Amino acid sequence: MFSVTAYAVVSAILFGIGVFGAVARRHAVAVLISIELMLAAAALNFVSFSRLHPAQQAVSGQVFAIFIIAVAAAETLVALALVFSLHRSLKTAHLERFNLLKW
Amino acid sequence: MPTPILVILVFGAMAVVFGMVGALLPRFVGPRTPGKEKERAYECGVVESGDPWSASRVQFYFFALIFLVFDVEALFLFPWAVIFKDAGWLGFWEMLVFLGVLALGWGFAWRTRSLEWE
Amino acid sequence: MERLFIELKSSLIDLAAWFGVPAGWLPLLSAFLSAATIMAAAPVIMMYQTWFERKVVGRFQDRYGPNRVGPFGLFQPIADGVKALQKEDLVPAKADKLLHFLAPALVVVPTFMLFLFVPWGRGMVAADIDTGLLFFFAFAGLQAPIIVTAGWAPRNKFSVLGGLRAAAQVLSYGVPMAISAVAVVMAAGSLSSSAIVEAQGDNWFILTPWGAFAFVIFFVCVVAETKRTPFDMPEAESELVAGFHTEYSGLKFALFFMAEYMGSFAACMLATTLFLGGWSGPEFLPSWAIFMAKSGVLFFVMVWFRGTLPRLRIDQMLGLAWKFLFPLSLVTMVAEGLWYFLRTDGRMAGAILWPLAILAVSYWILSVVMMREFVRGNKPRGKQDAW
Amino acid sequence: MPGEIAFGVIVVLTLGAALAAVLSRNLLRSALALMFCLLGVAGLFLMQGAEFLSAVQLLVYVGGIAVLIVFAVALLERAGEPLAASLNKLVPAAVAVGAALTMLLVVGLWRSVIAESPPASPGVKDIGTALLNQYLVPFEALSVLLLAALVGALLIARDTGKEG
Repeated sequence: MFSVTAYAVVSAILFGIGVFGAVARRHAVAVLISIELMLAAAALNFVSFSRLHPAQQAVSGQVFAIFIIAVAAAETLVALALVFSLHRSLKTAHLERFNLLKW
Repeated sequence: MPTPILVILVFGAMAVVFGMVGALLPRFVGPRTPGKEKERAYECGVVESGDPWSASRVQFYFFALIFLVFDVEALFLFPWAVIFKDAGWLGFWEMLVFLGVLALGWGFAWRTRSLEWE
Repeated sequence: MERLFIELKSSLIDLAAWFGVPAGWLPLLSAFLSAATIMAAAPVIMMYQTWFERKVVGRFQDRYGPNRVGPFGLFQPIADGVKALQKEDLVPAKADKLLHFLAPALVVVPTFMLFLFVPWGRGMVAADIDTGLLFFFAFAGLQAPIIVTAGWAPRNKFSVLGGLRAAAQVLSYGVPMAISAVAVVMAAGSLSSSAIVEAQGDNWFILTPWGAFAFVIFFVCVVAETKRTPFDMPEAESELVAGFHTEYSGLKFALFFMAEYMGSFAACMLATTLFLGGWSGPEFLPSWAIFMAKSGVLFFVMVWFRGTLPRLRIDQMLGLAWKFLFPLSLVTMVAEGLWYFLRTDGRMAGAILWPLAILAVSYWILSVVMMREFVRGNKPRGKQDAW
Repeated sequence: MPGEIAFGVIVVLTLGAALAAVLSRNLLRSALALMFCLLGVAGLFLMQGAEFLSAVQLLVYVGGIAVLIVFAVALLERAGEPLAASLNKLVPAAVAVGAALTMLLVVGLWRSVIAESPPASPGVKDIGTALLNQYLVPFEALSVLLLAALVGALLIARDTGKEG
C-alpha cells in the first residue's frame, strides 16, 4: 500500500498527458483517446482519495468511479457514431476539416 | 499487499514472458528463406486486389455498440445480485425498472433491424 | 491426497523460511509457487485436450486418431510442438511488423489469467478474491481487442474480416454469459468462486428450474466464446481461409491455438464451478480430481458438439445471441428471483411452477420468433434496407 | 518490497502507454496503447484494494470502450496507415497547458498534508447497498442515459446514404 499522494501524482501526470493529446492531436479518434485518459485519471483520483475515509463514506468514491466509467461508455458510443457520420459525409476524420460552419 | 493480488500480478508477468518467448523463439530457431512471393498476403494463390485496410462495414460497430450498453448493464447487475437476498422485493423491483428501461433500447435495436446481419 | 498440493506448497515455503529467506519476501514466494504451478499445468492440460479431441473425433468419424507417436499416440502433442518450432516465421511484407509480433504474444495472457479464478479443489483458488467471477469475465472479454489486432496486423483481407467477426462473436456472447451467471450469484450471494461452490453443497444449481436453463445458456455462450464448432465461423475455411490467424505460422499459430484450447477448458471449469457443484462429490476422491473429472466431461460435450453439429451462418450466430439467448438469460434471472421469494414465503409448489411457467412461455415465444426470422432470412430479400 | 516493485512497474506501464497513445502516429497502435494504459489503471485500483472497481475497469473500459475504439479504427477508411501529420499547430501551447496543469496539481499535492490512513476497502456488498439506497436516483437515471446513448448512436451511425 502506498500513500494517497503517490497515486494522486500518477493521476495528475496521466491527466496532463490527456490534456496535451486532446489539444494537440488532429484526428478525432485520437482526441477521443486522450479524453479517455483524462477520465481514467479522474476515476483513479476518486478511488485514491476515498481511501482516506472510513468504509462507510469510502463507498461513495468507488460508486462515483463506477458512474464515471458508465458515463464514459455512453459518451464513447455517441462520439464514435458522430465520427462515423462525419467520416461518411466529409471523407476525413481530421478535426480541422470540420469547418463548414466557419464562414 | 494481500497475496491474491500478488498472485495476479506475478502470474500476469509470467504469462507475458511466456507469450513473448513463444512469439520470439521462431525468429531464432526456424529456417529463414525470405522471398518476394512468400511475403505477399495469402489470397489462395491469386494476386491480391484492393486494400484490406480500407473501410469495412459499419455493421460491426453496431454490435460493439449494443454490446457496450448491455455490458454496462451487466456490470450493475453483479453488485445487486450479491445483495439480492437482503434487498428483498423492493431491491428486486428497483432492478426490474433499470432492466425495463434498457429493454426499451433492446426493443428499439430489434425494431430498427440493428441486430441483423445483412 | 486431498491436501497434497496445499501441503506441498506450505512445506516448500517453510523450507525457504528455514533457509533464511526474509519474511517480507515469503508472500511473493507463495504467489510465485501458485503461479508457477498453474503456468505449468495449463499448457499440459491444453496438450492433452488436443490429443483427447483428436482421438474422440476420430472415433466419431470411424478412424483411429493419432496412434503413431508413443502408446495410444500419447506423445503426439509433443511432436506437434516440436514441429511448430521448426517452421519458418513468415511475416508478410506489408504487415504491421510490431503488431504482428505483439498479437500472438499477448493472446495467451488473458487466457492464462482465467485459470487463477477457478477453484481447482477445496481451498485451491490461486487468487481467492471477492470478485473472482467478475475478473474471469473481464479477462475473457480482453480477447476481443487482441483478436482484432491479430487480424488487422498482417494486412490480409481474410484475416481482417475473420478478426472482426471473431471479436463481434466474443462480444455478443459475453453478455448472455455474464447475465446467466448473475442468476447463480443471486443464489450464492457472492462473487467469489469458492463461496459459490460452498453455497451449492450437494444441491447443485443445475438441479433447480432456473439453474437448468441458465446452465444451457451459459454453456452455449461458452462454446461460442471459445469459437468452437458450431460457432467457428471466424475460421470458416470455406469462406475465410483460416480467419484471423491465416498469416501466422509455426509457434505464432501455436500460441493462438493454445489460447483457444486453454480458454475452452477454463470455461468448462467455470461452468463446473457455477452449476455442477465444483469440487464437491464423493468423499473418498480428492476434491481436485473430482473437479478435473467434471470439467473433463464438459469438455467431452464440447468435442461431441464438434463431431456432430454443422456450422452456423454469421447472421444466425449473431441473431441467436441477441434475439434468443440475451432475453432468455434475463428471464432466467427474473425466474430465479421469483423462485427465491416464493420459497422464502413457504409456497414450495408455486416456487417450482411459476419460474418454470415463465421460462417455458418465454422460451416458446422466443423460439417461434427466431424460427420465423430464420425462415425470412433464408429467402432472398427484395429490397436491401439502408440499415 | 514486492509491493514497491509492483507499483513501480505498473506506473511505468501506465504512463508509458499513455504517452504512446498520445504520440503514436498509427491510430490502431494508439488505441492499443490506450488499452494498456487502462489496464495499468486497473492494476492501480487493484493495488489500492478496490477489487470490484478493478474488475469493472477491465470489463467495461478495457474490454468495452477500448474495443469500441479499436473497432472504430479498423472500420474507418485508411485509419491503419500512419498519419502524415498527427499533431496540429498547437503543439507548444498543448505542451505548456499539459505541463502547467500537471505541475500545478503535483505541487499542490506535495504541499498539502494528507493524513495516512489504512485503506478502507468496501466490498461488493457495500457498493450494491449504496447503489440501491443512497444512489438509487443516479442509478436509475443512468439507465435512461444509456438508453438515450444507444438510440442516439444507432441513429447517428446509421447509413442514410446510398453507398453500400
